[in-house]
Amino acid sequence: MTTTTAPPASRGTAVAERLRQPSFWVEWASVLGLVVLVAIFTVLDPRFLSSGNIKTMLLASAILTILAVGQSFVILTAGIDLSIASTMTLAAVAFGMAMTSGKGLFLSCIVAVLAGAAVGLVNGFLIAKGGITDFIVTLGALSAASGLALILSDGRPITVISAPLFKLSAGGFGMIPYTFLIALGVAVLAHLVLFSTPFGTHVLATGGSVDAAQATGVRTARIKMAVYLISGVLAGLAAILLVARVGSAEPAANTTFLLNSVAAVVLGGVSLFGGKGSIKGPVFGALLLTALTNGLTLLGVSQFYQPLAVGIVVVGAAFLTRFET
Amino acid sequence: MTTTTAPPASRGTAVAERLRQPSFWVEWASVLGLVVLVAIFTVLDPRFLSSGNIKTMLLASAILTILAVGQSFVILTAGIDLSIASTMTLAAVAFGMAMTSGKGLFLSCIVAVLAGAAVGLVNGFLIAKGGITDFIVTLGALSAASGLALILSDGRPITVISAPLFKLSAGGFGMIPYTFLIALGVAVLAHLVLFSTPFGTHVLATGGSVDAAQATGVRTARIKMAVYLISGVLAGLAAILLVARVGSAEPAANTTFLLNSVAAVVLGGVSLFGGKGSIKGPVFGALLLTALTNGLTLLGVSQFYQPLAVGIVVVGAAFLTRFET
Amino acid sequence: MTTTSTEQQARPMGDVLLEAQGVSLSFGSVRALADVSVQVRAGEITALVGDNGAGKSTLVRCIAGVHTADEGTIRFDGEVVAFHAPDQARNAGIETVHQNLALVEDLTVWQNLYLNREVTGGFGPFTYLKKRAMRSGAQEMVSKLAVNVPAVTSTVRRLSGGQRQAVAICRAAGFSSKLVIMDEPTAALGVQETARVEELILRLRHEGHAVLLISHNFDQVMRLSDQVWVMRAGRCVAGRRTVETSGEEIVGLITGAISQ
Amino acid sequence: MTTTSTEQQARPMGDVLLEAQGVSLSFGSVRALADVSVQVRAGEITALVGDNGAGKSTLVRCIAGVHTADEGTIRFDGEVVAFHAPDQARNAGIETVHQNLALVEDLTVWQNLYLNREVTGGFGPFTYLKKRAMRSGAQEMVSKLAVNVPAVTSTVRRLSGGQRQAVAICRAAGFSSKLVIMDEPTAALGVQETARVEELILRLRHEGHAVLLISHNFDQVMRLSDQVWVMRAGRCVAGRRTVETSGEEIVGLITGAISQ
Amino acid sequence: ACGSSDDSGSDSGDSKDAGDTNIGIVIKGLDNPFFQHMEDGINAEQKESGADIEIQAAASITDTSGQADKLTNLANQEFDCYLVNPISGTNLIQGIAQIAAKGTPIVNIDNPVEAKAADAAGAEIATYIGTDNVAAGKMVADQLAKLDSDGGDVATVGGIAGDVTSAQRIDGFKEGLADSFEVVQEVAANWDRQEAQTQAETILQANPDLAAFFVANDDMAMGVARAVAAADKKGKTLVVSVDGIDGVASGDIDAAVAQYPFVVGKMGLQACEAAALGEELPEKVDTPIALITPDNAKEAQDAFPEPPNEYDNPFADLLGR
Ligand SMILES: Nc1ncnc2c1ncn2[C@@H]1O[C@H](COP(=O)(O)OP(=O)(O)OP(=O)(O)O)[C@@H](O)[C@H]1O
Ligand SMILES: Nc1ncnc2c1ncn2[C@@H]1O[C@H](COP(=O)(O)OP(=O)(O)OP(=O)(O)O)[C@@H](O)[C@H]1O
Ligand SMILES: O[C@@H]1[C@@H](O)[C@H](O)OC[C@H]1O
Ligand SMILES: [Mg+2]
Ligand SMILES: [Mg+2]
Repeated sequence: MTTTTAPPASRGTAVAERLRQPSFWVEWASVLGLVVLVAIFTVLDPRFLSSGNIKTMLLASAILTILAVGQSFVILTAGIDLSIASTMTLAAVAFGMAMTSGKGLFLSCIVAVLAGAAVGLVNGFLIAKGGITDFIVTLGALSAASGLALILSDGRPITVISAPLFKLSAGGFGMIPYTFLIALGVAVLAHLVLFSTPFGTHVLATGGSVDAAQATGVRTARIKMAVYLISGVLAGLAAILLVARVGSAEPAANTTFLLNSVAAVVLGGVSLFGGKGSIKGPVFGALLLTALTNGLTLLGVSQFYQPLAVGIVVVGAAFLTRFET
Repeated sequence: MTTTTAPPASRGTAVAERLRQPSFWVEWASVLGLVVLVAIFTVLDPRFLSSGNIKTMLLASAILTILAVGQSFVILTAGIDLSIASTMTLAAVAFGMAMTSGKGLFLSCIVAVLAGAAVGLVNGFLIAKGGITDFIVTLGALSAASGLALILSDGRPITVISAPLFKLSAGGFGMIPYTFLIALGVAVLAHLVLFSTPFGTHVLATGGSVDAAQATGVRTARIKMAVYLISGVLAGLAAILLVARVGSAEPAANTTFLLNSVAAVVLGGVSLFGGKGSIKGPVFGALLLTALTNGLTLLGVSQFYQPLAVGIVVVGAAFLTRFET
Repeated sequence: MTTTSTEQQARPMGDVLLEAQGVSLSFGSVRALADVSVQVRAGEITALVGDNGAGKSTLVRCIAGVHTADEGTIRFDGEVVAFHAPDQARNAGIETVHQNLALVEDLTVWQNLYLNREVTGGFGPFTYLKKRAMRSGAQEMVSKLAVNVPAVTSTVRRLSGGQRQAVAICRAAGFSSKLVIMDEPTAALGVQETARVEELILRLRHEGHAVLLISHNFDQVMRLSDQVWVMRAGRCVAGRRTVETSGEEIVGLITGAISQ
Repeated sequence: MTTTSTEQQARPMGDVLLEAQGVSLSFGSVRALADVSVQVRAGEITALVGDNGAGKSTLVRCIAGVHTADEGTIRFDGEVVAFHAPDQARNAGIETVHQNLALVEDLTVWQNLYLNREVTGGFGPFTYLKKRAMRSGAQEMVSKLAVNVPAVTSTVRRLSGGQRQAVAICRAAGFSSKLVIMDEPTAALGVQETARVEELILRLRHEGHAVLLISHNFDQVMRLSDQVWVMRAGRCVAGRRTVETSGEEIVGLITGAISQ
Repeated sequence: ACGSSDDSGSDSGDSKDAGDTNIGIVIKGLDNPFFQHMEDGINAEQKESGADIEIQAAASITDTSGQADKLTNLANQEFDCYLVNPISGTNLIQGIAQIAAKGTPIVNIDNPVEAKAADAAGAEIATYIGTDNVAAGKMVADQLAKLDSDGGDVATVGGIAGDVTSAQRIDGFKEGLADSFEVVQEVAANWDRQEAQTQAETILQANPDLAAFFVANDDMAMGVARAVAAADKKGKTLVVSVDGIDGVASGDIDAAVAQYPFVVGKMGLQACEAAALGEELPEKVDTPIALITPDNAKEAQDAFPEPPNEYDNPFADLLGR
């Protein structure tokens, strides 16, 4: 019995071998991009790696990281959640209203997560059972959720004053903020779910080929519902961090978070056609995007040149993923 | 030699047969959605179908229609052009600068189209030759093009006062505005290109299966470049209409056009995974979205309830496409 | 179909495990199945033959829960069943090797083999995948069938046509089930692999499973099967005990030269 | 390979149309082709046989411009060629039926048949498709091969396995070319369709085309081919004139029981 | 109900009471408190007069053509006067031309319609009511010089890059800035609190000795204030803004120049009513702006949405109030 694979290689050549695989580069592109970016910024301005600035970046990255994780699950099934940022807005308003009506922090957090979950469930139901394209359902949800947020809040920001929330948003262990730890925890959990449970395999299978997954009995409709639910729940969680961060619940929809969440996922090597990718990639993608804005501001790049620079760097970072098969 | 297809059916049953095909409904969903919407609005407020309001709607739909046609070509190859609205902004600024520097209307129009074409070419080149994912390239271009627009205009709107332009934007034959006729012309041409030329077939083949298209010798890289070029050129054309309409070139990007252009295409039954769809669908999709905002405004639906209503109607319209195979 | 019943009684036969009766299915104007009735017996290899486009795969997809028949009933293991999804059929004990193989290209060989049959540890929310067990299990299964054994950690996308087929067959045969359906399992296989798959099919019969085999290879059909059903243009035009028929008769039935 | 040259001289043979020399190709750690040399002669049917995963399709993809070989040269029609894309090979006169068929599922049968070979009218920017001509041309081509003729206006997605194969074969055979490569063309075909494709292959030879045929069906290989090349685990291990060998020898060469 | 729409139309010559007027209104954004207050002012006046009104708003602060569509839409309907708050100086020009052609008066609030463009469209704007954003920015600069006589580095935080209002405020601020100050950085934070906060945090990393932030609106100023507090720079790095009475009252913002969108809205509707009744309107009316410091913040809060001090309202006189 002949095998076409080479005999077990020594450790050194095994590494060399991995480095030669295009998929390796796709998966690690965002990490590499981040490293290169950090190196450049540090050379240009050593304060970039000061502990204060690292803390600033980690603080700023927590919300995007959580959203990117949620978006990853959806995109891995070949879907897209355009409503992720509006869902966060709606959940933030719900959270703010619960807080100001004296529900207490714990209950209010539950309200926020439930609000996010509700949008996720509706999305998932319409997509999986209603058979409507993801893009349209979540575009509709984008509009509807921000409308609801406006109606509920009457279009005004809801100021939320809470000592524990403030502590959560500002505190940390040394230069590692609590909120970043939460995001990290979410990412680790997501990684385990994706790669170490049957559910995760089924998510990948659904994204890779719905027909094949169905033919082996995977309940792809349920999987679709689940990923939108996950995305909604994580948007709810992100909403809490957002309110903690800015001290109020703003009804204004934030489209930057939407595009950035998808960008982080794609920079992280997840295919928009579903079925292949990781969690680590998107997490580093989110860090990369955060570091980019931070670095440009730190260097004092003018506001008009920032968008241009962002565009060029994003494409440059993606250049690393171009070896995709 | 037996054939499994039924013997040629009479005309009546042939129609019944077509109606029973799910693909029929997908293709005509936006038309049906539009008809239903128009019926409802007319019942609620007869002014909806007044000649004045029809003119208003057609006027308002021209820009979106042109963008939707460009976006269709891109999406048919399984790509996406996120930069379409920013490209329009950049082209508008270029147009405005050319006009104010006294280049004359004709030359300025050429400048606008060339500016759009330039972005399209860069997009196409990076995607087809650089092998970078469409989403990232055009996201980068979104950012870069709006940055360029800001830099060129120094962040200030450029007022463009031109009698022929104003006439173009306001005039028409009866209730058919000139700008709508331009959009219609673009759509008809696009339809012919897509369905009656080898190029069109190759666009569909590239979107349907890059591998299969390549194996038959279709130069998929060229096709990809071509569709982004088309999208850029049409964004340049739309920019002229935009400046004509609002009387100035505004450097702050108009993000609603991006999501709406994609929404029109998807509502029009074009699959985001490429390879199948029409031009007529997206055109009616654009009309549907325009009629929707128009009707809600006409009915005096409060500003906070409008996003909610838009979300619900968009999903409802897409419900008609849910029979997609 | 009734003509075959006398022949069937002539030999000792297994119990009827699956019985399709009057199954019809149309796709728009294409009538892919028209009033099809077939039986599959436990402990037997049942062959289904017919020209391209005769409706064999469509019938299999109805049985496996991919399509739902417009008309007709399917009985499995004594009960009328109406599978609306493949997982129902799979849970009832029907494993299928589809003609298009139904593999997820971007998953690895072992992930495909164990898809929806994952080996897990822990319990409840703490269920985790036993990857090592699945990898070595997969290695073992595949090396029984394939000659150029692909690495089980490589993605299916990288496999040759025959290697894919081997993976799909392993998946269907690897999990105990009452009925294994194979839609042209050896079409892409080389000599040695074909021989191994044939052995596998015989072993399945020996172990008491029923096998429904679609094949264009008459030698194979005549060599392996106990019963042959012939389809033509969406209809089941005949059923024969293999020992009581000949290759020529079957070809005649397929082409329509012999009309029943 | 040198051992076969004497045998080849023993019979009147066509000119060498295609010659691959020392072709190697690796995918990461998988060495799919190792120093492969084969020849295809004009007016002959050349068979390529070997186990699953032996490298046959990979070799074909190198010749057809889908992959570019890491090492080695390919001569076609007297010139060294290095196709970097399939259209170059197609323009040079090589048509291929790939094992995965390379059909666009959402295009219709006629669109697939004429893909990149569209019949057009007009000129320059006013080129338009002659759809009617293509539809009737397609109808004619397909009905020569298929038994259950699919509507040429239906999308390929709706075709049965064998119907697809027929479409792919029609496409390769329908346009005049010097070399037609067929990677397991009859794998999914029924008896009648197989017979028609074999006729087609013979007709191609008769008309002076060269045919490179990959097949696991030895009967077919022995019946049709003039020359057989045997691959094993990425290497070309032997070449024989068909009349001078036997099925047993070929099987032995494939399995390695006979080592050259 | 649309009481006036069934009589012969826009001839406004007859003696009517403001309650009979029917007014179409298009304002800017909808997710921003500034416009809420403007709408509140409009609604307050509507309660008083009983006029029929219809308010439409753009979908976002960059939705120039969408806003234009809404005005053309209203222009097709019969109103006695139109009240507009355009996103840019020209974006509504087509609807305005259409309205002008019918002879219906147009009142312009908040952001002025560009004069050249109005001329080209053959339109006459009955009156402009609003605050001078450049003046507001200057006023903030003056106050900053008083708060910090030493001067130093300053950063500005604007709205969306390319936004007209934001640019005017920042221009005014830079114009009025004392020589002892230097603008070291200008960033755009999309009118978003979170983005303003993140940008400010980063700027503080780069410029630990920053003397002050100038922020183009109150919402973003609150985010900046939080960044300053988190960096322990409260009092060292000042936060000054346009708008932000509550922020000054709560001590987060050090000084602000308040605009009174409520008054803008109220006076706008009054002007429109007067115009519909055929009154002659003054060409331009400046609405009040007020410097808010910790000393008068409480008072300003109590008076809100009206300014703490008296101001001229020529339209109230015209309507005989
Ligand atoms: N999803 C579908 N939509 C429309 N027609 C279909 C569909 N699936 C199959 N058909 C048609 O039904 C008929 C039977 O197809 P089927 O795949 O069952 O044939 P088969 O007997 O398996 O043929 P083969 O031997 O070629 O695999 C064919 O004419 C085919 O075109
Ligand atoms: N894109 C690829 N990436 C990695 N490995 C590949 C790729 N394509 C083929 N291979 C490997 O190369 C080897 C040869 O594959 P090939 O498809 O040429 O075999 P084949 O002789 O055509 O087999 P079959 O008869 O099964 O079609 C196999 O081991 C296969 O796994
Ligand atoms: O106060 C601001 C307002 O004047 C401007 O026009 O838009 C944004 C608002 O925050
Ligand atoms: Mg079949
Ligand atoms: Mg092969």
